[in-house]
Amino acid sequence: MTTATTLKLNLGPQHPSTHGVLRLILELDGEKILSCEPDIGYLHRGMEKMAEGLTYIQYLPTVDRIDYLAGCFYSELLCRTVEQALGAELSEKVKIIRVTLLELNRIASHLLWVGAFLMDLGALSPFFYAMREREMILRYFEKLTGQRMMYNYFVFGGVRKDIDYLEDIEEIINVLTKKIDDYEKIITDNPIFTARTIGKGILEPELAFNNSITGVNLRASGINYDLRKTDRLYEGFEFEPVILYEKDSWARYKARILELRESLKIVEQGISRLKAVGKLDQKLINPLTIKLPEGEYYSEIEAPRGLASIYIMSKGEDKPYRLKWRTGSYYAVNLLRRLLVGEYLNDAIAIAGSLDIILPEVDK
Amino acid sequence: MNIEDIKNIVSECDIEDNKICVKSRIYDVIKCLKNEYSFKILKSITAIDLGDEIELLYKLFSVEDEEEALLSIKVKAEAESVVDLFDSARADENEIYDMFGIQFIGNEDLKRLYMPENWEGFPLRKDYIQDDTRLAWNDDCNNA
Amino acid sequence: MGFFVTSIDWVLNNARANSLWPLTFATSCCGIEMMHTVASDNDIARFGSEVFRGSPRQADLLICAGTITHKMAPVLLRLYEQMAEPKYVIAMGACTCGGGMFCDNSYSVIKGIDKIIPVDIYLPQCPPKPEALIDAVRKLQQNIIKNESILKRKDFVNSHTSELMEKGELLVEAKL
Amino acid sequence: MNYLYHMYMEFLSKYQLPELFGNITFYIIPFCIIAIALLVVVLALVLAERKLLGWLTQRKGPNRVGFWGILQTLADAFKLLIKENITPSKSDKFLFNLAPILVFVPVMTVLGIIPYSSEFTFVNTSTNVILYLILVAFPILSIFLGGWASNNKYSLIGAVRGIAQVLSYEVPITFVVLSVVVLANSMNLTGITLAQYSRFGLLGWYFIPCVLGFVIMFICMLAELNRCPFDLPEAESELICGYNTEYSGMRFALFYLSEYALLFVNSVFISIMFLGGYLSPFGAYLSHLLLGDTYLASVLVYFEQAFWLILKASIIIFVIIWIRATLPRLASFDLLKFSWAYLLPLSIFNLFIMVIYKYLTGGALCGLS
Repeated sequence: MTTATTLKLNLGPQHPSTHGVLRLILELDGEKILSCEPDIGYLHRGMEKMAEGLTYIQYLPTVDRIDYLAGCFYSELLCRTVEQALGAELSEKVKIIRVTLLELNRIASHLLWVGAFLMDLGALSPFFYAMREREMILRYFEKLTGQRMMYNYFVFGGVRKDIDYLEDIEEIINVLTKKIDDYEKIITDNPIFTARTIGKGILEPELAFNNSITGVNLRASGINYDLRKTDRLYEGFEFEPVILYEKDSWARYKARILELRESLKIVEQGISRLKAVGKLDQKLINPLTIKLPEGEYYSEIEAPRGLASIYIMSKGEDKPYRLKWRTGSYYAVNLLRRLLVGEYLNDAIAIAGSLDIILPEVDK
Repeated sequence: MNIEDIKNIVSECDIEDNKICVKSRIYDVIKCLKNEYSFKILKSITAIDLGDEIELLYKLFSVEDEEEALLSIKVKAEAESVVDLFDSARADENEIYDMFGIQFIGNEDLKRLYMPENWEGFPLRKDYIQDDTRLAWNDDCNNA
Repeated sequence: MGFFVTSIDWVLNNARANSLWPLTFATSCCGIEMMHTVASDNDIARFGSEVFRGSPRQADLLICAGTITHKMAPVLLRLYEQMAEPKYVIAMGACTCGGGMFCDNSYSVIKGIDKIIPVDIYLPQCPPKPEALIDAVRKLQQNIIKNESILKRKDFVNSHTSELMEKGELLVEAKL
Repeated sequence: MNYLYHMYMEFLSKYQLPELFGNITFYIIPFCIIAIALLVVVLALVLAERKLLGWLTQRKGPNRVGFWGILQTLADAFKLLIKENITPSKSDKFLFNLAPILVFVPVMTVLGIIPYSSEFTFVNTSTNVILYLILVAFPILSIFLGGWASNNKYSLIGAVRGIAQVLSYEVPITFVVLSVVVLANSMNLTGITLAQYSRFGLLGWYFIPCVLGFVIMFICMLAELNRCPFDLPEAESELICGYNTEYSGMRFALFYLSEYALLFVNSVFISIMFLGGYLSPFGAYLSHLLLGDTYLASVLVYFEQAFWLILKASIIIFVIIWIRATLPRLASFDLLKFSWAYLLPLSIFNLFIMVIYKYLTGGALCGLS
């Protein structure tokens, strides 16, 4: 007869709150978690190997799928690396268009997170409200690029076509500014919400550094590290990186809400600047003849889920010799191993949700 | 960051572009960088298959000085693990083990990560043949 | 006899068709569009399909939303087997229909879920819009109302599996 | 009930049917009425919940089956009936099959002791408040049985959560019910209803003196029903479906049915305890006011009483659904702490206050009754 006193619980890969196909193998004592072992790879599509067999322009459309909530960021990374390698300069308008769309995409991504996080906590309506606003942004993207999620809008040297329908973005800004207040009204001070998030899942800066956590999660632990501040693309835009010092799930929630507002500000600036500059003039790189000179190229960007970076090693051919993506969520999953130990099961779900893990980014 | 300090640890060390190439004892170098120069974040470990050997790139980052350090080491089939120093290395090393088949000495729980347990071959190696004949349903076809 | 069967069929088929409870099974991009289909603007609840069940035992419809990889395939098969009859499958997205953009260059993506489980409705696009998913659900409903009968159900199920068996394409869980 | 019995017997004797036949059918017919009414109520409740949730989240809700979607839940019920019943091979098969039936029986029984109108109570014992408390706590045992017999870890965790939750929230309920019993001087549901009668209608109802008890009772009711924010035993985002994860088809339908039937029963009970049961909120009944002292009015008044009761229950149910659309779920530790640390002392305090109030005023606001 066995006298096992712990329970092994297999959470996922098909589970409503793992946001995709994450699998957590939990060891429980009652409902207390003794150990947590993430198992990933259920969505591994071999993006890095694919790059070695495709030319740059062939590879560009697939890049959006690395992070389906904020595909723009990854196209931007690839475009930027190729542009830097070939020494192409972006025109002023292209830069503004890119920043505007990136931030709009970040808003869409954070909105989904707000809904999904509250869904994890058991609240129903915020999900629907957030999705309603997200739908507006997706509709706009569809109008502009023809696709709701995989835009394939940034190309080497510029954008596919001139930006249009600026009044739609203005409406999005107007609506969202009011709606974010509404979210805060029903969520932020809700006693059940605060009881479930304040003091839960505390991420000390040391632990965050050790686990290579970046992005909003790091900033909610009081570290001022926002790549956008040093990014040359964001030159001329005024915004404040959101820094909170509470370190818990609530801070991560609040930081994302504040970041939504900051992003709205950037989009607003982008629109006023877009109106000022004239027609789009850009010098596209001929995609059929792209050959990166031999060498190694590296660039990074502040994606919604932390630092995203790309590494390309080229041997002077039209295909990369090796291409490596670094994504934020991948390290967040690894952090669960440390963060969930000692928590109760339903807190664990909330903590895992608050880190904003998205599986295609983890599995690539 | 002072290159002399690193040279004290490993004598064979040279700088290409902005990359510090070492031949051995990567663990000690990274430990030194972490403890004495506050490189607290290991942004990523990248592996590149160069044909006969595999290059590992360690990208370290210091938040206080906003400074980056890029370390490179070329290995055959085994490498030193830095799991003791950085938790995040556990994920990176596991990924490299899965994709390139490199054993990290000191990392206890290396396992297939992205691929199923019984998968053969290491996909990101250059000699990996991408054929479907080993997959279950194609086996059936061949037998029939 | 025939009259009774048809009238019973009519009632049962309509009940089945109008109460397709989907399984929350979203692997990637298409899952987000599936969420949008539930959300306010598209509202799949109008067709009675908003009751997303977490447990496969209670679900009728497996909307396979997103890429299926070799590691995921046994899970998908098990989920399908855990579902209670009658069960239907919508292959949502190009990846599930035939590999999509990962068809030729990826080593780990399964080129179409019909190699693993029988599929009722194929819905390509990458990813399909919510309207397209609603359309797929409507098509499935019409299919159920028109073509199903309590007398034929067993053959219908068997034909799916035997066809795949003949081709030798049915993925056996133990083998991978 | 005696009045109805005599009328029924007279009706039978007209057609020369034996008395024995009457004695048997008199108790079977109401049971059938209850069973059918229960099904209708549950179907309506599920539809109402889906429609209301749709409305609260800016959607339309089901609207394709039948006019305005009213047949939607009927379609669901039919589908669940004809769906395959799976018994997992590693489950305890006997208990697994027993649990859905056991969960359903007490819910059906408890419907018999509710006074729908002054002449329509099937089982009228002098202490049916206690009977009610016992019967309503019973389904949790079957939930535990089902969760344990499924041999599924999620079911087990859900079931254990359910037991812990109901155990801790039963205690404050008992104290609140005790305070109402003290106020009404009766342990009979009809007695409690009648004790709330006053010329000024709703001013005599017990939610006015006993507002604290009303709130406690409402909160505990949410917990006992496993409704949001206390829906831990079937927390969708944590435990897939909680205790009924392994159930499919008809057996799942029984769980579903009893859940919503319990929702109805509990709302009715709280209306009886605090909102005057079948009493009219205006003091006098509308049918008496409109039709005077006629025979038609004396018949209609029974239906009117049932209508008031259902209306009060519906308002309670609406609030419950509204809460579901608004609040997140409590953490399991906070849930237990909330009951033992706050609700239990408060309910004892409430009982204390009510005893003093009763001693000082004699049960009602001065001179109201």
